Amino acid sequence: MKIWTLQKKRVGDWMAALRAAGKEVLAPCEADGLLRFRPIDDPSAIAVRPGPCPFPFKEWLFPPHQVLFSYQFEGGKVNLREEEVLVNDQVGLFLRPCDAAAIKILDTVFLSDPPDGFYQLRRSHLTIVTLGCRQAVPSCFCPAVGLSPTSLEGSDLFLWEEDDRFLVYGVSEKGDRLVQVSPDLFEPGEGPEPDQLPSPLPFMERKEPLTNVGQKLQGLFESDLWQEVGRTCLGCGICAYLCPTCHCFDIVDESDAYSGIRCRNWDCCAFPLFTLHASGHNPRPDQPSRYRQRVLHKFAYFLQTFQQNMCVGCGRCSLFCPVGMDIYQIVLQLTGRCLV
Amino acid sequence: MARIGVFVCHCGENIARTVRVKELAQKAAQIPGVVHSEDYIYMCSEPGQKKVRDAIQQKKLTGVVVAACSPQLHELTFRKACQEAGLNPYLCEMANIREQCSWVHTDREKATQKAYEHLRYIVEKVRRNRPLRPIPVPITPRVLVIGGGIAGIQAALDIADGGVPVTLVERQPSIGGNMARLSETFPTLDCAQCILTPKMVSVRQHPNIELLTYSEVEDVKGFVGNFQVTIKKKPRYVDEDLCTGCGDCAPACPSAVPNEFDRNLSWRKAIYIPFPQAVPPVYTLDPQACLNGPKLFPLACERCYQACGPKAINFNDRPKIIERKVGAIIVATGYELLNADYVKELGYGLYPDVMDGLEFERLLSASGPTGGEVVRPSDHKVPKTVVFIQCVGSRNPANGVPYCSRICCMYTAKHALLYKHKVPEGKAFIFYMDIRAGGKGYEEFIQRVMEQERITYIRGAVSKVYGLNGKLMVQGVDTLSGQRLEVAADLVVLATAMVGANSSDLVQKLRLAVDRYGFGQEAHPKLRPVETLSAGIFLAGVAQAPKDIPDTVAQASAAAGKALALVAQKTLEREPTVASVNEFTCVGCFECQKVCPYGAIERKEIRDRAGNLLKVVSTVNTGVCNGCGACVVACRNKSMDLAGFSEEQIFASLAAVTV
Amino acid sequence: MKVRNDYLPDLVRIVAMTDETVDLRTLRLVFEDPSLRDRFSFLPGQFGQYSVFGVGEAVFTIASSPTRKGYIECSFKLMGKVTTALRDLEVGDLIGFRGPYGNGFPVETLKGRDLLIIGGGVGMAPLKSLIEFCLDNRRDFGEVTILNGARTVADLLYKKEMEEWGQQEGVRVIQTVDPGGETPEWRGKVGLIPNVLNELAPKPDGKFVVVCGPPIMIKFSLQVLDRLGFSPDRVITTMENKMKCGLGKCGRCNIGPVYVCKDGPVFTAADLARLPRDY
Amino acid sequence: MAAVRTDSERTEKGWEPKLIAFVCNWCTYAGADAAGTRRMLYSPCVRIIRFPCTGRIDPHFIVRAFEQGADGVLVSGCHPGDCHYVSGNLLARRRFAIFKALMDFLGLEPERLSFSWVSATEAGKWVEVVNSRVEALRKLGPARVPWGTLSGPPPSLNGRSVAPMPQEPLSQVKPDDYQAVESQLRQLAEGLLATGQVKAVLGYGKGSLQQATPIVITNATEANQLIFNEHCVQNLTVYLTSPSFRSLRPLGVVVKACDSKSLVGLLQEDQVKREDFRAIAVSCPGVKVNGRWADKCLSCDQRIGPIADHIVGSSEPKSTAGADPRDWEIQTIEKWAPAERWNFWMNQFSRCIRCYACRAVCPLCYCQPCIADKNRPQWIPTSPHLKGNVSWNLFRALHLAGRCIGCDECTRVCPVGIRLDLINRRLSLEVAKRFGYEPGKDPSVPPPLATYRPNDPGEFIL
Repeated sequence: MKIWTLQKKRVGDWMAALRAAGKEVLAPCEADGLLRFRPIDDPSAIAVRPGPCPFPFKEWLFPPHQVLFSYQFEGGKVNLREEEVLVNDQVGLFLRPCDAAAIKILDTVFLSDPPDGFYQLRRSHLTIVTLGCRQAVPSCFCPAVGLSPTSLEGSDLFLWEEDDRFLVYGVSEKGDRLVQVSPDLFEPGEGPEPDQLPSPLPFMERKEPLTNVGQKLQGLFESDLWQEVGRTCLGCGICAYLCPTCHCFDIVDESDAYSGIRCRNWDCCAFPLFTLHASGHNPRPDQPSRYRQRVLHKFAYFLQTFQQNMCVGCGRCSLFCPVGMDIYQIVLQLTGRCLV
Repeated sequence: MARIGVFVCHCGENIARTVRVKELAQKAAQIPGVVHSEDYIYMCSEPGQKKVRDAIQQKKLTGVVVAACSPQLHELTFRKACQEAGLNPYLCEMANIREQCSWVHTDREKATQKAYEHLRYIVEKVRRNRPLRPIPVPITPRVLVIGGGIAGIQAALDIADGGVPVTLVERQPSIGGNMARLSETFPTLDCAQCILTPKMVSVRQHPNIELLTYSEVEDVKGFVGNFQVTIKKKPRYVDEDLCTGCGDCAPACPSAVPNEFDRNLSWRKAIYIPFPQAVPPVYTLDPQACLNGPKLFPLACERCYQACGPKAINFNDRPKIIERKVGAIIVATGYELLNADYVKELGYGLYPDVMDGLEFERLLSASGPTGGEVVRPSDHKVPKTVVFIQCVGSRNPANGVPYCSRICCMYTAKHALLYKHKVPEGKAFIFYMDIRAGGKGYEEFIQRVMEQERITYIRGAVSKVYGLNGKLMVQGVDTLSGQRLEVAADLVVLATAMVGANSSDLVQKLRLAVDRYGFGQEAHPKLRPVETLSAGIFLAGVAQAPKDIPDTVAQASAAAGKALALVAQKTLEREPTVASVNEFTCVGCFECQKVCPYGAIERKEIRDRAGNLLKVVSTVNTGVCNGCGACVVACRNKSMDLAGFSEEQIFASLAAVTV
Repeated sequence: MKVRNDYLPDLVRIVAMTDETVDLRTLRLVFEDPSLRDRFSFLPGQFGQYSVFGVGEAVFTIASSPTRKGYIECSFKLMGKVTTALRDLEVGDLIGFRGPYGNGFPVETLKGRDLLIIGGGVGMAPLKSLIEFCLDNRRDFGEVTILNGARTVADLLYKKEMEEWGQQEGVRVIQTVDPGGETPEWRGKVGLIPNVLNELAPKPDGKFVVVCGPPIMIKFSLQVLDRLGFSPDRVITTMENKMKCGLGKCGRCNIGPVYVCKDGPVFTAADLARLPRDY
Repeated sequence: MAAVRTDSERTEKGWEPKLIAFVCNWCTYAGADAAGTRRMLYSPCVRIIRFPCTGRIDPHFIVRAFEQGADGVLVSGCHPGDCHYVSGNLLARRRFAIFKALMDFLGLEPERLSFSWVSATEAGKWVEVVNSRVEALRKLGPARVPWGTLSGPPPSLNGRSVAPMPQEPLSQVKPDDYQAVESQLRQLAEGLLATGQVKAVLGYGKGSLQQATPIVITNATEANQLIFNEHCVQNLTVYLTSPSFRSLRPLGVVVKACDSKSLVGLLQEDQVKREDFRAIAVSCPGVKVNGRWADKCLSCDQRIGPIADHIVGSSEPKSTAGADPRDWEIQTIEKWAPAERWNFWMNQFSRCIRCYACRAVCPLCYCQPCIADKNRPQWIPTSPHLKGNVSWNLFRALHLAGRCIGCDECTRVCPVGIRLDLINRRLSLEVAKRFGYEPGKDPSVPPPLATYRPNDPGEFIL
């Protein structure tokens, strides 16, 4: 693995160089009190806080609203028009390791056969620059899902903050190419292996492993415990919409009498309509059964299909849940390891 | 996809002058779903209508749009044409391109564009029309009349004469109402009893009238054409069939109470007949007044029983519940006199010689407590000075009612005149605000009273009546001269305001809208003064608003006509453009019920197979719904919709006009 | 840039429609693109997404057999938004189709076997494809017994086809309606499918059973078959979950780790027994 | 949507305003016919859509018209007292007063949305109204099309620090104030459960990440898990309509003064039965959101709300209530020009991701399905694009007008920080001003938009 150093004050120069090379830089920035990844020019607008950016990066690969195609009616005819997607080369800057790992999970879904063209295109234009965590926040539980504040999963470049500079680890060729955009900003450097970096890992409290709970959870499918843990779920979509790996979507038409679009919008398994059949039958008739689906999908089903959990331990769902449902604690509770 | 036919009318030159009709028809043909489009000089003519019929049949149209004049003019015409060709008439609508386009614009370009967009909107609407069928409501050919005053009597007789059975319910032991109390009637001074009694007798004898006196409406269910009415007949303790009305019982009775028919100016026995001409002419035992106590047990006194030849008295009588199905209801519940504080300020209730108009009527009446002799209640002396005060409570929003009671000017003049005739040397003063004499012969009557009878009319208000040395001092102001004045009177007669006698109980049972003064709200103040907001329920007489006898009788006949017209049909066909509820999505907040002016929304329980209550939802009684759509807007999750103006239709229409 | 777009439907034209029952209609569809008419292939039991433009998509199995080229058929019941819109269409109108999706019936495994085909209501649609496939490849299959039921006589599907099938050699058609659903002229059986099945008591003898219909009917039929000694490996059924993408992405139709759209809709009773009851 | 004209198309030479007129069948439609019969000329820029009654005209149709590119909308019906259906126009007057107030607050130019009473004989008035509206639109130019775009940078409300902030009267609140309540609450819950007066108690417990989380206690011995402190912010009454809580009736529910008001709404709208729950009213000194006293607490002077079966702690009203800082923010927004307001709100709404958490936490958003889930027709576009977002947020606000009791849960949970509280509060103020109605007080009084008074103010009607 190649290692460079980059002076913090030169980040702006690097961004300028990236832009000059036709790349769009997306970094967390704050507007009206809302922190999310936005295309930026000005490095001073970057707002990096401890823990993950509240709004995950996934909106840039899997937008909340994607037009699939449009159509016009003419007399008795229908004209379909394929949607053109314009995508620049993009650099995702200052993702957290959990965010980068989440993109790998999205890849398994959207790039597996048949690959999703819209995702594929955007993904192929994206390079991920991750910033390792020097500090964890109370909601973090990446160690519990087999990741860490210095995990390289999904990253192309991995940055580590050290005084006035970054240690830059080249994880992939794609990442290396970003360095090559302005090689003079990067000095060859030395550093420990990423897992040896002084991360907050030893001090993190939430690391009881959730990686091998699938069997046990599935065994609980018929259990009354779900009523207990899922009863207070309100069925809002915050957890899914802020989750970096949730990827359920809906397909709808929007039209008037003469033309329309078919589009793909984010959806959420907590919504009552999600599985409601036109006949009125709903396999998941109440909130606890929907919450069960969420937990099992993340920690059991996905594991069975793709040999990994669909959770990166970012803690967003727990932190932003209106009623404080904490998936980490709930899985522990369900698997009998926690009495809280 | 739908198969819509579009027919563009030139209306001679009326439309074609401004709108390029040929172009319009050509453009219409391009609208998705339109399979036929043509223009013609007069669409509403027989050849024009034939074009519509032929196209429906040849092209199997599923909808028709006629772009022509206002739907108010010809929608029925074209709907009929569609029906003749086998297309449901509600699949036809008109685009108004004459009144609202060619006649109001001059720019051919813009008018044509506007006509096109309008046409397109109607096409989109019609594409989403559903075939509708008029809602048949079977009608029970019987009418319930509530109230046996002159209004109820007149209505019942008219309906019965029309061959329709009537059930007439009267709360009191006898019909006759307030009119039976009157002495003589203005402006002609006929004796009230003389003109009323024959009608009362006719009611009793009419084969089509079922008379239920001493009875009250307990419950009303159902809707227009199909009301189920429960009537409670109170126990009279006298068998109506056995009683001959001979009157032997009353003298035997030892217990006497004030006679309410005479406004408590005389006494009656516990077993009594309200007045000699009562219908039915049978006696009633008032358990409240009977020595045996309200339960008539144990029997301490049987003197009436002993005195009764035909043994008509039955101490064990019980209330009877009578159920009737009726198609229409006439509410003729009449009025009461206001008993407001303002009336008390004028000494009413404090001085026996301050009386209201109805009490004075009894004094004047030949069949009254004094045999028609005018004497003061306090000392039975003939009053030498009588003060009449008009507008007591009426036209007084602060202390009484804001409206004019309409008859007081007239009856006060009549009172003064009758008094003067009986006591020619007496002095009569009338305090009035204005004189309102808007009836046939009324103004002449007032003028006659004023000019010929030497009665003193004082324009002004009375502030106080108080007793002084056996006289009633009436303090007032003459507003014409601005002078304060005081009259020492022997008797004061108050023309007290009238309020509706619709008890809140009955109003609720009937789902009747009444104002705060007890008067029923008519469906339209000008055009539908007899109908109420509840279809099939009509108002007659003072139950609707204060009025005199001729107006009351006229309205009663009008209500009878309406009721007859209704029940004359075997079934009623109601417009099918009514609201409906999606019971699956209705959450039962009943906002719709709160906004429905017709009470058309009912609650319905949804249960599972085991009978467990799942939820309570709204349901629309299509027999009552008028299709205004207020409920649809009130419904937050749109579990309601309105046939003919559905959400889908309106959204599609909007898309078509705004593109 | 244009991207791979699996959501873009092909246009198909309605060339015929048959009203099977009051609320059930069969459409015969032909691809607008002539090359697709020949190229398009599928397996019985596979399904497609049918688009009414401006309204949305709905999933129905292809009700015709792949052996009958040039057209596809679907049968749909009036249910929701899309089926209501489909219902308003006429012969000659264009709709969208994308597919085929799903695994289809394991026709290779079924070859050489006797088949017991049990269908209730609109569940006959995928079975029609299979039956026509068997009849068109008659020599590949053994005896075919068809047990078809509906609530009432009026609710029976494919009346004409049933009659034709029943006249073929080696094919037996048994029809039943729910008690109370019979008419005076009705010559078939009266009773719920599981009960009729119980009464018929077919012997397993290496037979394969294909069951399709409403969930409750499937549930009880599987119980009867189990009692009659049919191995769950040889009892085949299809699931109908709510689907949107048809590609195993949108996360809607999964039952445990299985995506009905991709891994199904055809499952054996043995497969189902391993899945959580989330359908 | 392809059907919407683009800005460039619309501003081309020859642009003509488009006024959509929603009229009632009996008065204004007939009035417009009368204008035709008399050959009175007026602007051809109007498109008349006929309704049975103004009471049938849903504000949503107006929104839809704007969404589709109308420059202005006119609603016209019978004069008060003339309604063919008795009271349709009187109900409509209330609805439109609130809708108009909302649109003004959001920054729609007032001239774009007009109301008038035109009777069947007032052909002249009809002509005058249409012409004057069209002229006004011509002056304004094309509407911001498509509906829901920003025409410039949004102004910021980040002026809170310079606002005349009220003294935080809650500074005197001590931890003891909660502790006493907490221990009494535990005792009470224990008793209620032990005696079987309730099947379960829904209250606050300690959360693992957040300091308080809703918990359900079904056993008297667990009562000590209940807590009450300044972090107990959630409005638990939202669960009363949840099917998952049906089996727990009668349910003891812990309510603060503000939460208790939503019980009134639920009773008023038949969503709960009085016998299904016992309100355990905790004397609330105030609660905090993100470490600051919640805005609603600053002006709250009650410790106990209108519905309280059991009172825990003091029920004395607070003596220290101050002003609501949002009133200042509302005033600030109202001082902005319409375009600025519009940009502010469009910026806010553009962030909405349609997670519907606002709906999920709202005790009065109990509809199942919600109007946003209804697809025949699609009332509210489900896509999280600006147009759909505007529709959604606007309609949630309208559906809460006269009903919102100001628990502010929607605003607290919104993951993108949309200031729904300002909209809700603005409409509450309007309802109070116009109809003298305050939600959450008396279950027997009908909600203000389900009723009317013959003399309601109609100053906004031409």
